[in-house]
Amino acid sequence: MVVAITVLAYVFIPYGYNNQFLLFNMMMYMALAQGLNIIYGYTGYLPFGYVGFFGAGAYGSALVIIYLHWSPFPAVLLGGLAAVLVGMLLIPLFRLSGAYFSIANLAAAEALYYIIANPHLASVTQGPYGISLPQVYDPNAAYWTMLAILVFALILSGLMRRSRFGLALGAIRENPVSAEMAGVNVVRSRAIAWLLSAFIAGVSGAAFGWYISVFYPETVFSLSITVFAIVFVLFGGSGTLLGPLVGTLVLYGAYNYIGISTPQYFQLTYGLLIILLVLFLPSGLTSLLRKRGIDVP
Amino acid sequence: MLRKLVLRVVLAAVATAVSLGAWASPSVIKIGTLYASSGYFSQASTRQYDGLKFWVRQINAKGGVYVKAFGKRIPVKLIAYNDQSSTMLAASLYNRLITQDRVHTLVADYGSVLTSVAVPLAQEHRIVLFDETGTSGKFFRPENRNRYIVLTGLPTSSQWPKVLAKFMHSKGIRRVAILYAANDWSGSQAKTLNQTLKQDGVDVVYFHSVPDSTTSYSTILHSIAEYKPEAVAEFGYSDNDIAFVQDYANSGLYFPMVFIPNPALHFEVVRKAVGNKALRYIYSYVAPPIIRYNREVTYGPTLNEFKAAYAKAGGKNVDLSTVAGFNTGLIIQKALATAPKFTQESIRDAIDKFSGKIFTLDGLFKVNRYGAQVGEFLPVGQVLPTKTGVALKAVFPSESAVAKAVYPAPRNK
Amino acid sequence: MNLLEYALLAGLFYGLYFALVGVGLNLIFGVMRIINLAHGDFLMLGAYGAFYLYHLLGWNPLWAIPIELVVFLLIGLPLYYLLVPRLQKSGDPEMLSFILFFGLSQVIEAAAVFVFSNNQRSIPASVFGGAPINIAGQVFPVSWIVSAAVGLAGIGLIYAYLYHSRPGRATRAIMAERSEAAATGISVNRISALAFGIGIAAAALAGIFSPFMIGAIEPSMGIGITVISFAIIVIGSLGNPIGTLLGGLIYGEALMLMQTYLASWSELLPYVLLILILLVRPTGLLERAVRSA
Amino acid sequence: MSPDTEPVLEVEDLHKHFGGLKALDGISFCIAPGEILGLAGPNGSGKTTCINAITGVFGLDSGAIRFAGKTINRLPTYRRVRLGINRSFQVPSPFLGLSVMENVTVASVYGGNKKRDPDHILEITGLAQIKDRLAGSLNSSQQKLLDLARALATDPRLLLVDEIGAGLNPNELARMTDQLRALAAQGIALLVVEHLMDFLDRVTDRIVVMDAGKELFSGQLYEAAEDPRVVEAFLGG
Repeated sequence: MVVAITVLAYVFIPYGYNNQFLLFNMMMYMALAQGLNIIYGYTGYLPFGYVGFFGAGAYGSALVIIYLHWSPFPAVLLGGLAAVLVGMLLIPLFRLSGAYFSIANLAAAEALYYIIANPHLASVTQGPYGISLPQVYDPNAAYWTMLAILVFALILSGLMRRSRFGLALGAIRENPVSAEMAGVNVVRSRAIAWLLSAFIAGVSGAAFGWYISVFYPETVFSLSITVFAIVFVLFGGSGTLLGPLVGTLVLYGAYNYIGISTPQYFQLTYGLLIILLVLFLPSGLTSLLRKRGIDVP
Repeated sequence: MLRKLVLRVVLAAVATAVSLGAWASPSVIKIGTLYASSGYFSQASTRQYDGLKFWVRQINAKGGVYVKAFGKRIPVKLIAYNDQSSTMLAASLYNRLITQDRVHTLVADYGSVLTSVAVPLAQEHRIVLFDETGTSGKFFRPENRNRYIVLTGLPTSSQWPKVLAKFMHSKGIRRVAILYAANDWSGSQAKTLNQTLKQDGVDVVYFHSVPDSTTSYSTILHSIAEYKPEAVAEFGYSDNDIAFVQDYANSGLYFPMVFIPNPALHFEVVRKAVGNKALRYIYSYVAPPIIRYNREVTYGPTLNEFKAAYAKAGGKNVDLSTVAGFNTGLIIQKALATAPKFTQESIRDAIDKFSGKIFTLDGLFKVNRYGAQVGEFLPVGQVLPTKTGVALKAVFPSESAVAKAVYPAPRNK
Repeated sequence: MNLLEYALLAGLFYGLYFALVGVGLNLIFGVMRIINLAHGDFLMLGAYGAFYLYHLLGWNPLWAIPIELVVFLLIGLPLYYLLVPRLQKSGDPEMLSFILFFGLSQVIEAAAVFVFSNNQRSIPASVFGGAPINIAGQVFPVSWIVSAAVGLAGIGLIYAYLYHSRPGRATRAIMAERSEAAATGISVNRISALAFGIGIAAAALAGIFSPFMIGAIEPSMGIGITVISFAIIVIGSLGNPIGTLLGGLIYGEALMLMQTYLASWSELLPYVLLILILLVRPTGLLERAVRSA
Repeated sequence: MSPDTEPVLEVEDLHKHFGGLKALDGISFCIAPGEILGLAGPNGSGKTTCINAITGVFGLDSGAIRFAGKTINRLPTYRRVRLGINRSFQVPSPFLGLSVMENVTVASVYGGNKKRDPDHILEITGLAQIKDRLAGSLNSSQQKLLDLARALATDPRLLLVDEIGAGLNPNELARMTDQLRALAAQGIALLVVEHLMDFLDRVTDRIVVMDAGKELFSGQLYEAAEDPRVVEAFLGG
């Protein structure tokens, strides 16, 4: 139901509304928010360096397009795999708890950024000079690809909520020791959620790189991408399918309509919003509905 | 696939409508641009935006810009959004300018990073992008086959250090150290200087990059000193330059020549941050307004006239970005005044026709087929003491020079 | 050889200074188990304070020290009561505080853009007077030596506070076991508020010298400094303010050696150090020794 | 030996140290199906460490743990759970954010044996009435029952019960005693860790008394009360 409405919206809005990139970004953030939700909402680990997967995906796909002349669709998938690879390298970080995990993950994303942007690797990654993909530029195709990614993310997230795997993740989030005592393979379940989450960010990054076709390392490793995704999830309510969608719709919409006329207030508003959310509504908008006994998908 | 087809048809219909509409004269000429009021590029971007705004005000005071295709003056409406130095937001806003506001002319924000996202968009939507200061070479590669971009101001950044290399050669400098921050703009200058010097037979004894965010150079300066260079060139953004010069001044080290690029772009910012003393005898490029094109100017106001008018209108602190913004307005003005048809293609062809034939306060305007600026060049300047403090003065080549270079720099400055 | 000596000495000065940069974050973490992600932003505010005192009133940055210590202590106390007790009642204070202070960091940064604009600012290093100083045959800027000395003094004062004053001893009791400290009649909130204020004041103090050691001041400098500080305190050992000294020194030396021999990779350093230490010894290098002491 | 009397669990000479502390120092014992073995000892004597070792929370320095004749030393916890080992926690640790039903369902789905119907488990533990409530909203004795229910949902052959009597009122204690006896009657082996002797007295005959990671005494409960070493350990501890 939620998925169907979303798809219909993104299929038909472009005919009436012209700023395709805004819609693209909206889809992208919805997918990223769902991806983040899979790891944060369902397992409780907050990856502050989530953008690292996004950047890995953008670069992974761009490099196979440039050097191996892949066509964009397989390249986007490869971008997802590149992010999964990075995710695998970071699995040892799960030995850390809570905020340590978050900070270490942030450090890892920054390290990846500095490696890619390093001029010594310019012959491989183009270093600080950035990527340009005029040969495959096709924003319409990238738009539909992003929609497919969003649908994938929504279905995945929806399945998580209903399936036994989602239940296991919930158990891990609540208490990893007891989860193990319930027979859940904590390490493997968490790793699967982590890699799925990385994959979504990776393909999103790859589609984004394809859509804009010219980008610099700082564009696709910008910390603000993580921040947006986190705020959208928190605002809407983590651990639900609807929460991140609503969060993105409301806040990203506001960002584009209020934010552009008076942007100087925006960072301030976002910051205050985060503070107020944590203090007064730590489970997000959807928790208001749930408190009234309304079941939120 | 069907949807894609439908979308294509719709797009084509829109494009047809736009080009048909091109024959009817619009009530205003819509110029769309972006600026950054916050973030990394805000300082230069707002100046550049101010320059463009000033041009709009001036031209509207005359009743609008003359459009040859309609044989009359039409008022200009500037539609500008704030991208906050974010490429992601910028991409969305360029999109909005093109697809929703349907601007007639698209002007990029400051610098290569914020320009980058507009380049493919403009090409896709077949609208000429007036690129003010996005000097990255990759926008202008022949293989892009992109006719929809024109670099109105400075040459591509890789061209900048060519005169610098000649200067070093002319002073008999044999050993040069090059240090650069890892970004497109700095890296391409460093690369060119390295290659040009090597062709001239000058030894590049040190050629290294540092991360973009480096702000502590003392240790690096000591490593450089080990190679005993006669000249050190550091390429970076202004905070790199500021830290580099400060650390050099405090290091107790001495090099006969030290070069940094940013005083040419915003001299006062650098001077205020590091103080007069540290900046003395440092070399940089010189560009308008420091280099004053007055006699040579064949189109638009001379630099002195511009400065006077700008000050009268309440503007202050004219720097290169201000001039670049204003100059873009001039190029648009000339293009509309000469293009026989009011279409993007006609405008672009008109630009090719007057390319190389007009000289503005920003220098000779000359672009190649792919829009890269090849007319302007950047002389070498040096920060020299004056009665009231310090000033950056052109010292090379001789036809641009207003002062004589002090080389080697005095030891106990 | 000459270069190596220079790098090692420079690393020493940097290390002492960076210990001061990190110590406030560590004190707050040790007492409240809260990661103050706005740490770097308080440092930035301290830097602007010194900048304006210098540029508007012509005051030497050294005068900024007493003023800022008082001002930031006074900012820290109410901020504590506003945010922290409420957080600690929640289900997951460590994670939520992490997000909350991130929000605070955004607010401070945005407000700083309003008030100070985006222009990069700096204080000329010549404010501490003349010629560079010659140490062991190497020449160093005076500003480095002053910054390092203040860094050392700052750590020393915090040591004295923790080990030789009554509230300091109570602070250590809370660090060891919060609930038991409360049971013995220590006013946990008051002592924590004080530690919070001191932590923020220490960040501001480090900020005064940031133009000489870190680079130009700008509103967005905070988050990067927070990450570096975090690396330093993790190396030294989390929750142990004195361990920060070791963390700072290791970071300073490593940074200078990297800059000398592998400059283009030096930016990776804090991140790689942080990940390695977290994975290999999450308790930090000093933990064992301090526990038995 | 007939299959019935073959021990379901054998621990042999377990050693584990943390830093300078010897938490387990050569403890050995075994339990037969349907048997209830008490594990007593003063605080810090290594009882809970013993449970953690058997469930695989950490690796051992040396020693062997055999379950149904198979050495399980190196298996991760969830594999041991699926083989049929489970426990309750000293401080009950249900999944606070999940409902009672979900708590039990997770265990019955992942714990290895799907034949255990969650509803049935809730019935026998007396939680059926509150199955839709969040575990976080239960009181502590209900949480203890839920902990037990979660363990039972994995169809265990060996149940390690850690200080389950603490904090229960006499009524609840009596019910818990019956419950444990009933489980043993079904053939489940129980290791009941308790430092309260009188609770042990009601559920078991045979006990092992630990001190400083070692076995101090092994035999009948009434004998233990007369053993001077045991008396000293409890009074001195």
